[in-house]
Amino acid sequence: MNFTTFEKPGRKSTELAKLNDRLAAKPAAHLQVQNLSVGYSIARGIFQAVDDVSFEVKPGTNLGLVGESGCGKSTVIKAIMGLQPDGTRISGLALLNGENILGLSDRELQAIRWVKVALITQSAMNSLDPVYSIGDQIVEAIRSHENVSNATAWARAEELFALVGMPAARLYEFPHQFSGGMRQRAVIAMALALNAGMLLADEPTTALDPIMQSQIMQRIRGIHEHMRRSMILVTHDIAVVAETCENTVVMYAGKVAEKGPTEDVLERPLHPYTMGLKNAFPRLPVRGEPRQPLISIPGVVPNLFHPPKGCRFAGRCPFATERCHNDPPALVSEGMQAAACHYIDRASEFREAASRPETWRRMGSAA
Amino acid sequence: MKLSTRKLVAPLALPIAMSLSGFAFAQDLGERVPDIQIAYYAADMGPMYEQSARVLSEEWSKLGLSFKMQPVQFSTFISNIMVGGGLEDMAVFTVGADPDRVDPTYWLHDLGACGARRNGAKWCDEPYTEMVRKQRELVNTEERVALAKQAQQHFYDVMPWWPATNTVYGMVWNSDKWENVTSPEPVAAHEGLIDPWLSAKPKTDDRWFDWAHYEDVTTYNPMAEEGAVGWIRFVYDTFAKNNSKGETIPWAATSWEFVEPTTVKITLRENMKFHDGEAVTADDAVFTINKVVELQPPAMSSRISNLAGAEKVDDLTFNIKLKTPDASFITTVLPYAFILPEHHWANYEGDMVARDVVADGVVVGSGPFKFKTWRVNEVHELETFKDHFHAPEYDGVRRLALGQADAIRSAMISGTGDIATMVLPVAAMSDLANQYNQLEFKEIPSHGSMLVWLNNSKAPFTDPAFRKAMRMATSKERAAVEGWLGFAIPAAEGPVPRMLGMWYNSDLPEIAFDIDGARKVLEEAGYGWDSDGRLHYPKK
Amino acid sequence: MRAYILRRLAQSVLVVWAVTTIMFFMFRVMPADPTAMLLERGLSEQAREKLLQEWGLTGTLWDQYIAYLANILQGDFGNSFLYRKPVWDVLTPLIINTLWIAVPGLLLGAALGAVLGTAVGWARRGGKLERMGIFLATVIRGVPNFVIGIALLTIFSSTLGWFPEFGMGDPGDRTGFARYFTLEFLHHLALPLIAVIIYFMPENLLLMRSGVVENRTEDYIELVRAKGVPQSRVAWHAARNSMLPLITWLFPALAETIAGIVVIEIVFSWPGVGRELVFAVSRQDYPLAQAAFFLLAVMIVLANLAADLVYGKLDPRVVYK
Amino acid sequence: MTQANSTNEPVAIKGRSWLSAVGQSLRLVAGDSFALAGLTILFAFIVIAILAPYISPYEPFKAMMTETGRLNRLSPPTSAHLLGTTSFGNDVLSQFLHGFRIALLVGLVAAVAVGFISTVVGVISGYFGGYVDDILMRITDIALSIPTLPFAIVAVALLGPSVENIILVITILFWRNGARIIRSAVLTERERVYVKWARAAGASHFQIIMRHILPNIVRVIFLWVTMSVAFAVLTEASLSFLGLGDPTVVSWGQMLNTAFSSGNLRTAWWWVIPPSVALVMLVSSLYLIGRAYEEQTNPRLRVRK
Repeated sequence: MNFTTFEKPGRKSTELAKLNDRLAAKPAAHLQVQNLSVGYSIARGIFQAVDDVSFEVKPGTNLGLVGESGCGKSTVIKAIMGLQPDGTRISGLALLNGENILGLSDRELQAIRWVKVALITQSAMNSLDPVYSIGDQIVEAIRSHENVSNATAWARAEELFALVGMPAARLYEFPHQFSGGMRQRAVIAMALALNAGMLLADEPTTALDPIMQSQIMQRIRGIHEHMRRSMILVTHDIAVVAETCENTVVMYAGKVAEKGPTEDVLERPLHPYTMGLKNAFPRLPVRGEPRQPLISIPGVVPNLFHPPKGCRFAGRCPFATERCHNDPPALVSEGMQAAACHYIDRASEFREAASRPETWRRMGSAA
Repeated sequence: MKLSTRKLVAPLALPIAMSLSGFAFAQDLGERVPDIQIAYYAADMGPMYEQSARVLSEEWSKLGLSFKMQPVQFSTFISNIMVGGGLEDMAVFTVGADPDRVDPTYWLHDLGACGARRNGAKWCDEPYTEMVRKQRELVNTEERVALAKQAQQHFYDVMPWWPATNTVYGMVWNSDKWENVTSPEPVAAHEGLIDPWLSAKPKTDDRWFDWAHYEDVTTYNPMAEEGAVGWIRFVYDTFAKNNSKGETIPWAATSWEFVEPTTVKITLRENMKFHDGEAVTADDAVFTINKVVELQPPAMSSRISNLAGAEKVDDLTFNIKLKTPDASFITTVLPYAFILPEHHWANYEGDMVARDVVADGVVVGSGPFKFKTWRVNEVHELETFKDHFHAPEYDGVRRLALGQADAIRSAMISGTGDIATMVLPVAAMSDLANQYNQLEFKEIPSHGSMLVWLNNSKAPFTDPAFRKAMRMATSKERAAVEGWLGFAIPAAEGPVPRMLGMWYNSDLPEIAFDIDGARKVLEEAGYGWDSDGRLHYPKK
Repeated sequence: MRAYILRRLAQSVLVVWAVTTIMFFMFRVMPADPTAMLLERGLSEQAREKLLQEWGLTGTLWDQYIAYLANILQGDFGNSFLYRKPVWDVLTPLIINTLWIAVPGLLLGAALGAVLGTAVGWARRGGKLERMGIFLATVIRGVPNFVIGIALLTIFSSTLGWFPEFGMGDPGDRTGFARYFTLEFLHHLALPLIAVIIYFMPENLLLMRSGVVENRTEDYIELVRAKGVPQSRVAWHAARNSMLPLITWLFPALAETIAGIVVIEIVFSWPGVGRELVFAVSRQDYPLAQAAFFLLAVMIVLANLAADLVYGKLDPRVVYK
Repeated sequence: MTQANSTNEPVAIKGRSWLSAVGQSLRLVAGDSFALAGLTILFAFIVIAILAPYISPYEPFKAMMTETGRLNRLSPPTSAHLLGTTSFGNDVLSQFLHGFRIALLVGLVAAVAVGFISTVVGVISGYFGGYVDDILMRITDIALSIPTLPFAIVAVALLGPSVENIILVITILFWRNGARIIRSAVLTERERVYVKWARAAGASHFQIIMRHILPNIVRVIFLWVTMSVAFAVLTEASLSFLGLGDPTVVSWGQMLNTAFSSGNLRTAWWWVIPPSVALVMLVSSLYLIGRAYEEQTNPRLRVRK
């Protein structure tokens, strides 16, 4: 099927080989996000979507960014890519291999986007241009940054398609001819086009059915292991994080609630929100233990026009005290882990209580 | 939001009514005279008609009348009102200054005789009709003039309708480039005339005479041509031409005489040639006339209806036979009838009237110009035919079909156009000449007339007193000044325009514009006014 | 695909028939008389009858209609009353003249509108460029085309003298097709062409801008931006997608505008088919007016058909059923 | 908008009030500064139109005479004639002011008629679907294939040039586009859950149309009527400019036609500029209103907040 490379050996294929070598030589990126705040300024005031968020992605590692919808996870990703809408106020730093990439102009970003940071978008359903073939769109990404012939770029696209398990012939097809899962794979293939040091996967599986979700996640994990790129995986599915990511950042209402090595964060959460999130996802029953019920966190994420003045989770936290409602907690480290809770010291007590459904139910009826 | 201008009830009417005659009580009077419709040429013919009708009705409404303005498109007006008998109440409209209307027959007979096709005023007076029919047959000019004047007197006494103004045409030309641009008065500067077309002389090397005009000529086949004197009379010679003195002068024919009341002997000019070099002979003339009589081309019907045929006498002489004696033949037919080259037409097998002569390459006449090019709706070019006996002193004439007045004006200013004669309002021509040194303007007073028609078969117009009052309240002066911007002359009495010279009966006493007098006439006839100042019929 | 085209063609034929019928009856119930001009000159009653017969205006309306349809099916639209020759002989050169201002004018207007519309649509929301762009486009869209023509003539011909004031060429004997390739012709063409462009551009601009604004927030645009391609390339993606709805509007609008160009032709004394239509109507030359009208209607129908097909070409999602 | 969407319950039961729908439309328009400018101009024009007969110094067709008894033709602006006179000696200002009446009369009456017919056709076609829809849409197709201005020229020549006929012709011409647009809006509304509930609850077609469909497509109708006013004004102006206007009244197009046909277009600026500018202002302000309205009601065009 690989007729492009088959038909045109010689110069073209050497060009491809050179391109592949060049791309393969790219190191994985190191990303440090420091005190990132993102606010949308509109008539009614400032909507603080992300507030003082810091985290780090070490080269070749995979960071999970979790939280409910509306917690600012995607905003963080957009800010790093420079995709925030006009009129957004951003402060803080995002150091990519030591260089800040926040607040750069579109022109300056041209040298970074896709070359150093690539994006696997949230809804693959709509994120491909409907009027161009998939192949053209991948080629566009390659040729915007690498001075190679169309044929070479196309050959590279075929390789990428092979990598995500799709037949090369389908490059000629248009997005509407693809199923959701195929589109997602195409988007992944596109993200890999330039072997960027940093991959940002923004809820890559949200729109898919569970079987497809796990297939895609497997694909991402495989690629991650194979290529050792740095990666941020945004998801609201804590199980995905558990399986995929070395580190985890839990976000709530625009702030970091908790962060640390995934194992630590999920095994011994320090923040009641993390505990709640954990409860809300199904787990395979562990032999010998009683089957864990699914418990959702009552209430909704607070309106960020008028964020609560204390802990943002206080309104939904079964353990909240007067202090929680009044003073915003600082991020407190405990070993590799850190959490923004006044009562980190009582974490194990909370964990115990949080695993009981009535703890949350009481909260729900109180609210 | 009722449109206030639609009904013109003069606010002046009331106080005048009160002061002059007081007002009668309603029980002393008959019905109120109903609203009167005034039909006039709609704006497609220019705003003069609208303005004139408005001004005239403003004065008439001082008699206590109300008017409804009814603009009618030209073609509708002609087919419905002029010949269709569809005149409701009144009409204000014009008839053009065609060259053949220098003969009184059109004015006396066509517009006024019982059953005449253009008698839209629906007036029928047997003795009058008898007179105007008779005058036409009188070959003796003196007798004819006397009878025509008598008919005018009769018409004046009855006053079925009357002319309000005589139109003043105009022409504006580039006097830097052209001289001897003579006036065709009293005829509008129709193409095909000697004045100013053939007499103009170039002052510069630009020896093409560019006529900035409105519309295209639609055919070069004279049998299909509608106009009376149209453009193609430049290409095809006629037997005679009417000059600016109103005389019919020799052209392709050098002389004519009535050898019998129904036979006219015509002698052709010597050494005439068609554009292809063939000689013009009596054979061509006879062929053309007989063909026309045989085919009866509809477009020509009005002038050829009285033709019976022609016969050759010798190479340059032939006789035209008429069906009935017709004194107007000389002025109306000889300057109209043309000569076709027999050698191009005799063997044509299709419908001659529909022949596309341009496509066939047979735009061949003997006229002062040869056909050169025609770009549809854009420009026509005729080249001077140097061998013609009256060839102009320039190289050719162009007709620019500009389609709108503004472009005609621009053409005159920029020098692209050398002469403009119609379409551009006369006032605008005069303005132009005042503004630009190189442009000169000449007024062409004509016999074209704006007529006031009344429906003579309907009350109140059946009443002579009412007609008289309306006549007295007709402000010819205002119509000329406000309607025609001064480019019209208040018309004289009677149906025949003063410009027709000897045919005009100058003994008819002038009726002055007099609203008070008009009201008196009405009052004496038993009419009266109600408290609103509205005119009522006399009590029965 | 073929079945679809056939069905659409059948529909188009139906529509053309209906419009033709409407026009036929409209012209026949006109109160005006095509013989009026002759009547004023004294056409006799018999001659008038003869003329009406020759023009196919005698017999019942129904007979006339059937005869008319039968002739049209044979491509015969009759002879012009005035020009006394087949209407197409009269119209063909005029159609060419009209196309000279219409086609380049409309294409340039559409292209310029698309480019400027993309620029305005891509500008910062609420920014100066966007606001000025929208304002100017909306105001220019509100200028009647004869006012555009008058303004252009007054400024560029009368005052500055840069362009000729009327017509399609200087008077002269240049005829035939070659005249279209002279400098003189282009000089005359400039102003009417600009008028058509100004007349046609704003609506394109506004539609394109709406499309781009709608598309620029779509997810796929975000991905294109993320790919780090140049801004112009990103805007192109938005523009390319905005063109789809524009196409459905553009083609019928083209046809409609050609029909509306009559005013521009009159102002500039351009010897086109629209101007002739107005003359023909005022001179009761039914066959000519009917044929011109038929032509315009067919053009609109074909434009709609073309819009459908081109849309299919541009949008891979469309499947003809 | 958000409120209307988040409270589906009451909408389903009561339907929406007409008044609130219209009020909301106006509020939306007033939120845009361009549209506000447009509304202000429109309002000012309406006021002038109403006052025209009282504030115009002369009768529009009255011929002005000079002291020497000559016609006061083509006078540039003077204190007696603020906008000068025409070539017929008419006062330009008076004609100009009367022109407001005709423009708005034609525009508003035609637009209301267009709005009514489009709505009736669009709603019937969209709501009932099936054969009715097919037939109505084929008729619309045919109407859509009629070239606008040429048809208007022929039709006015046929019917005679009067304000009433011009309005009639404009109505005949512009209902077709509106019917299409309204029909597609109705198609969307018809599929809404609350319409289905209402039908299930036994509401009559008439009730459903009046309570659920119409109030929700008011914005589409409003938009189309606004645009129709502009189209009508433009069409009347074009016809008048071509000499097919009602000669018994003064309209701007006709003023321009008179200037044009008397060859004074490029010299008598005082005669040409006022009607041109007024036409542009009126039509543009309508377009500005329409555009702002479209922008405010189309969620995809709104500035993201």
